[in-house]
Amino acid sequence: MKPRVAFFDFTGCEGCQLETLNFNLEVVDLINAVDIVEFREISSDHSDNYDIAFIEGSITTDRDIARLQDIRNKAKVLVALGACACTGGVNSLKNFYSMEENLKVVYGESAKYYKTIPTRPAHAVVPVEFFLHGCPPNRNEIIRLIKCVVAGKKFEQCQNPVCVECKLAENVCAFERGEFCLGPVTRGGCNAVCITAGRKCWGCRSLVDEPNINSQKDLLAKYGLTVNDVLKQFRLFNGTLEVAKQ
Amino acid sequence: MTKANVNFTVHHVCRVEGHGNIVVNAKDGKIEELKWEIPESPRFFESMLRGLDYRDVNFIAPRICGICAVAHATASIEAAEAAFNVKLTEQASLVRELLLDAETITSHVLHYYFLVAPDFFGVGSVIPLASTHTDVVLRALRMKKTANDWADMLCGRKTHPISMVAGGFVKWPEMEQLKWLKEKLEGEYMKDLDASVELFKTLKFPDFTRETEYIALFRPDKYSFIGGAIGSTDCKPIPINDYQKVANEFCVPWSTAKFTRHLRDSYQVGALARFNVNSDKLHPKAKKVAQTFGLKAPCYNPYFISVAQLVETVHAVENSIMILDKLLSKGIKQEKPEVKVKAGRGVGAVEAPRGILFHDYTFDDSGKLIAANIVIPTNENHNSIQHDFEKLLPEIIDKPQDQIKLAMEMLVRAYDPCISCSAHMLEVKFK
Amino acid sequence: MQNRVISRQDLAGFVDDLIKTKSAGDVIGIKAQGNKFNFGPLKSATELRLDYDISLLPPKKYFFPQQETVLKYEVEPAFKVEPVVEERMLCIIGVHPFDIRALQLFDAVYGGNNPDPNYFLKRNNATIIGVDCLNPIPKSFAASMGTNTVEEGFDLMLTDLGGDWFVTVGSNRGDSMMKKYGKGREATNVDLEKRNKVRRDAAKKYKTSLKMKPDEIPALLDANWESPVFKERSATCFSCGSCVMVCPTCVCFDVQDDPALNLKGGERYRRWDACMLPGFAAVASGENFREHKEQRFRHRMYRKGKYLLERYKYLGCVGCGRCGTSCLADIALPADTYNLLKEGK
Amino acid sequence: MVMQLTAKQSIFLPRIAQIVRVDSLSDREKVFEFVFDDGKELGHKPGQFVEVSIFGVGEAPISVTSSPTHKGSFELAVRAAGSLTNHLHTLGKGAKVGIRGPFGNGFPLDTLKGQDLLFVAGGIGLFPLRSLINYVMDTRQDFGEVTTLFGCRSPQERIFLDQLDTWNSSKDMCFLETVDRVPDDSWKGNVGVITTLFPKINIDPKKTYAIVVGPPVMYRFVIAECLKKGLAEDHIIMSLERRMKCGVGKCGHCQINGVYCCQEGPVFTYAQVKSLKEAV
Ligand SMILES: Cc1cc2nc3c(=O)[nH]c(=O)nc-3n(C[C@H](O)[C@H](O)[C@H](O)COP(=O)(O)OP(=O)(O)OC[C@H]3O[C@@H](n4cnc5c(N)ncnc54)[C@H](O)[C@@H]3O)c2cc1C
Ligand code: SF4
Ligand code: SF4
Ligand code: SF4
Repeated sequence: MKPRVAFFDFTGCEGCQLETLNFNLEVVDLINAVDIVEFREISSDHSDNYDIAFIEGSITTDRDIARLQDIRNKAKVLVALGACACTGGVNSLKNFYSMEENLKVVYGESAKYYKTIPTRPAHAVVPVEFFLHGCPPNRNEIIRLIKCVVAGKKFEQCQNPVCVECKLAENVCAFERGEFCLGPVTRGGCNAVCITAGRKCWGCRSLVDEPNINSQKDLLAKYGLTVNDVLKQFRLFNGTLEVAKQ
Repeated sequence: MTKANVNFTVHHVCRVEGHGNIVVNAKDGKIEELKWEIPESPRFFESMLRGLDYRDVNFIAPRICGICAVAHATASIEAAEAAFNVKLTEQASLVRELLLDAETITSHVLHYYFLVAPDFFGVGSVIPLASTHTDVVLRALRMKKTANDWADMLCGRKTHPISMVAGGFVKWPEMEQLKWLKEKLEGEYMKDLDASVELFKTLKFPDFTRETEYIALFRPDKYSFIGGAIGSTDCKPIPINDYQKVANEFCVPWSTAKFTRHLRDSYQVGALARFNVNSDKLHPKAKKVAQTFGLKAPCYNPYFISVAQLVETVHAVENSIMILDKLLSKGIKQEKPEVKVKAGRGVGAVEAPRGILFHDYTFDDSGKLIAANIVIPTNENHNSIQHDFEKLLPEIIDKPQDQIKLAMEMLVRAYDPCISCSAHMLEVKFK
Repeated sequence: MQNRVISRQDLAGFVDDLIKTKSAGDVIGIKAQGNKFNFGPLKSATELRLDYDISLLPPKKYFFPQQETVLKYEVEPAFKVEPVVEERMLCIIGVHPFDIRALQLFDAVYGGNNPDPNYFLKRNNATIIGVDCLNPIPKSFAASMGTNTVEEGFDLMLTDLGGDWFVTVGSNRGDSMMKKYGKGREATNVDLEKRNKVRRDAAKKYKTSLKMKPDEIPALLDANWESPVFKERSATCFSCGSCVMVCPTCVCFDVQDDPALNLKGGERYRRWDACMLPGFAAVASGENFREHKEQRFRHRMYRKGKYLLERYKYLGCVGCGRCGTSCLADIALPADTYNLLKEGK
Repeated sequence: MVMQLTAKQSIFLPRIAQIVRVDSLSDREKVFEFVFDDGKELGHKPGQFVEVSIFGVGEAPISVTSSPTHKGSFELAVRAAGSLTNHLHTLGKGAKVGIRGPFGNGFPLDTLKGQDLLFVAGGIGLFPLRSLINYVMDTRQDFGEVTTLFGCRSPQERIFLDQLDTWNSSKDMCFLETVDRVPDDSWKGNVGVITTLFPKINIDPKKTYAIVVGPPVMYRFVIAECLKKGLAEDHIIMSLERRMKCGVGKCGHCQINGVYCCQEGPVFTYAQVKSLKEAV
């Protein structure tokens, strides 16, 4: 039987779901390989009966929590799709201000109408089987996960830091261009797309299993970043991780 | 005939900074409550961006929306450039425009093929069409793929662009790539567009009109997607820096997205608004396609937004071929973006696929952001949707519930408030 | 075989000729990439930057690509497996002597009892046109390794004599290429002496050196398994793999399957992998035979300085300096570690 | 260096074999019998391994558990440990897989001929060892005394039960067994780690070769016992496990110091292993 797949969005930009659609012509193969029973972005069909649930976006309201728990109960496998779901992503930038302040900055006098809670990744609320990191996640990695699920094979996320793929792509290291980069501690799997496109790694794929954070801090300090600037870099996508706090 | 009691609960219809609901309550055919709600979790970008370096701001801001990330990136970068007084080279402006055209096209194609078309085929999504109308689906995917590859080629990645920065681009396309694109657009793409026009010509759009104000970027010389002034069907062009006079944002308790109004109760932005403001400056083939559909400015039928999108797709392809010709004849120079930061404020205005978009930033002298205000097109349309509903519902309240449902759904979808906004979960309860 | 001296224009003509006629296959050359250099397809001799310091990746990528499909398979409708072996004729222009030495090590590793067609069907058809390195990078220590010049492993070797180019002919293939082109003149002993002087002067430009004879390294390592140097130096290691990804003598790879979405078929590919990456020696039972970064760091130092030498008669390091340049922790250069061990620190 | 090669000699190209029988050994272990589509023999030596391919999943090194004296087919015993091995467990009779090999040096049959043998198997260490034990039993006249020690963690983890029974009742072999611990009283045999069997056996250290296969932790203790019994270092033979991808000494994963486990190994004498710092 084809696995039944559902996509759910929480607080995020829906870029992850879009990347899923961006398989382009392979979408047809995808549709044949799995039963997509819920994908609100493109479909009005919906169902409570699914094997694999992809969670996009972070958890930022009490209602989100209840909804995610409900999905968890129904799904056999839960996949966190994208940085927002995996680490809180850019949404966790707001955690460095009080919720009152956030509300006031955006809504001014009308702030009283609304409520918000600090951003959390999906796994802070319910257990998650697989993580597809990235903002947005890598198309090929999304396909690879789906293939693994269909083939009944264990999905292994990339264990290497971005530097490996950066070297394979024959890039000039950002540091050698006078920029700094989070590549040495960031989980690869993106083909070092940002550096290949001429920039640096921003850390959107979270950290590798054993990041050498001290070494990274020293490195950034050597390139002129203050302690505060270093923290801010980690906060861009990894605000819920220890490394961004302190 | 007994008058219907209608109680709609429309969950998660649309998403801007989240999802949207419609609340309808009617007794004896009399509407007691009709509200367009945006209950979803706000994202707080204006708050979160504070304190960040402008380069990080420009990189993070596109995360407001994964579907029109290029438009957000462009508006964000334009705002920084305005604040720092950066002048773009011709090459940079051209490539930027070419990139925005790619996004307009992917977004439009996705909208009319994936979201609008299934309604006309009487199915819930494009998924069943893959087996019943394979050629249509493959065409849609092909059109999307080319536009995606095209955007990837210019900025590294369409969803959350990488190589576009204040002052230009850190990586320029190769001449071979530009040639590839030109060939694609002139050949396959034009053919696919013709086939699309043929397909959509056969579809019948609901007959509903509501006259309102239409707002879009305006330049005397071209159908503008970047910069110029704020054009309106009701008044003279307004300078971009005065955007707040137009987008009078106000909050309503039932929505976490802000609402806007200008001269009337509401105004509309997006493809139809652009068409109503700028149709005389469309490229020739796009003009012809508009005629084929009988689309004439001003058009007051919001269901025709989809048709305006198709017309704009043709226009964008024509426009891109012109840009490519220019770039190819001049050759690509390896320009390095140059920016000197200074304290100041700047506003960037861009036509996102769904309408006019403003990023307004204030920076300190080290280039760190002090304050931000971002006006998102879907927010601008919320109020218009609300008013459309107020006119539409009485007109159709006596119809069978299925038809009411479909009409409401299709109206929401027509606005294309965001791709997910086409969400199709209307629950109609008759009391 | 007769060495020759040719003018700048003649060299350009020779290269353009190769590009036009494809007589030696696709022409690859050293070109600028940003403010660095790298090997890539050559469109014209004007792109060639024979004055370069080092290439981002070594030329091994043409025989052992970063990722290479090795099998195609089908499980439906019929069960079928086929090897995928790309055969390609290439002419690579601008290979430095130490990179040539590294290719010789590659030949030994990929040959032996189980020669690898994926490697040799590309390698055997390749013409190597070397160039003496006159602008070594600060981290290169090739001179002290004796790899700044080579006597074999190339078809032609170019040396910039200032105005003209000295062409050392290293093979019959090279000889006939030169003869066929027919420009320039036969080299005299005076020319040869000039070439040797250029080489001697270049050798003096190396800023880093190994403070011992290369053949002393194995014994030095044998005596230092327990040395604290490995732990101390690896403390700042990111396990980022940069050092091993850029190395011309790193030969290791991983193999993975990539099934099609319909699962009816797919391909198997190999991809560069290396011992500095944490999972390299981990097995399914949970055991990781080099779990700690100091173990991996030490293994790499031994591999470069001892293991490969004992196995293949070539040192596993040619002193190109790429690893030391790309290592953000600045710990990867083997010479630095060997020197420290030698000093007894 | 010019070597005339063709694509057909690809080091990655497997031969196709079909599963003709699957038997369950325990919750996590199964034994599979294969025949090659081309009808040829595997042609292995005890202690050698093959690379098993399941297309779409990958490859894994698995020791041949059957003896070369058994013709026409070969057996692999597999513990479900990861992707490939789990997938293999879902396959039944008729399924096809790819086989490369045999690889590795195998046990040194020439050295062992005429000698007394002490087999020590820990858990699934019996998989590779079984090939040699059966080989020895089939050519019994070529060898001296044979003693076999087998230990596993619990009675549930015992494998090849029929075979264990045969050996147990065989006059040609001294067979002793133990389990680390027992959850209930269904087990009447020895309890305790495998080294507790050593005091019970009687061997002539000069004529005896110990062949030891088990998990990495077992080696240290068993080797100590063997040495205590007076065995010379080159009379202790072991088979080591390493990560393997190519099986032909190229990919580098299986290196133990300078040695490639798939080439010089997986069978080593303790004398060799001692000089390898990362071996056990
Ligand atoms: C010489 C040798 C003989 C073996 N004999 C047997 C046997 O007879 N029966 C048995 O059940 N197991 C045996 N193993 C162990 C078996 O190879 C692993 O359990 C198996 O590779 C796990 O692969 P997987 O795909 O199921 O697991 P995963 O964890 O999904 O493995 C992924 C990849 O890592 C590599 N890998 C992981 N673990 C090992 C490992 N332990 N050894 C080598 N490579 C590994 C493989 O290349 C595999 O493709 C042997 C190992 C070696 C080295
Ligand atoms: S650019 Fe970043 S990812 Fe690439 S090698 Fe340098 S540090 Fe690593
Ligand atoms: S030695 Fe340097 S380059 Fe190599 S893995 Fe460690 S930090 Fe990276
Ligand atoms: S170890 Fe470093 S210096 Fe030696 S060959 Fe490799 S990259 Fe060059």
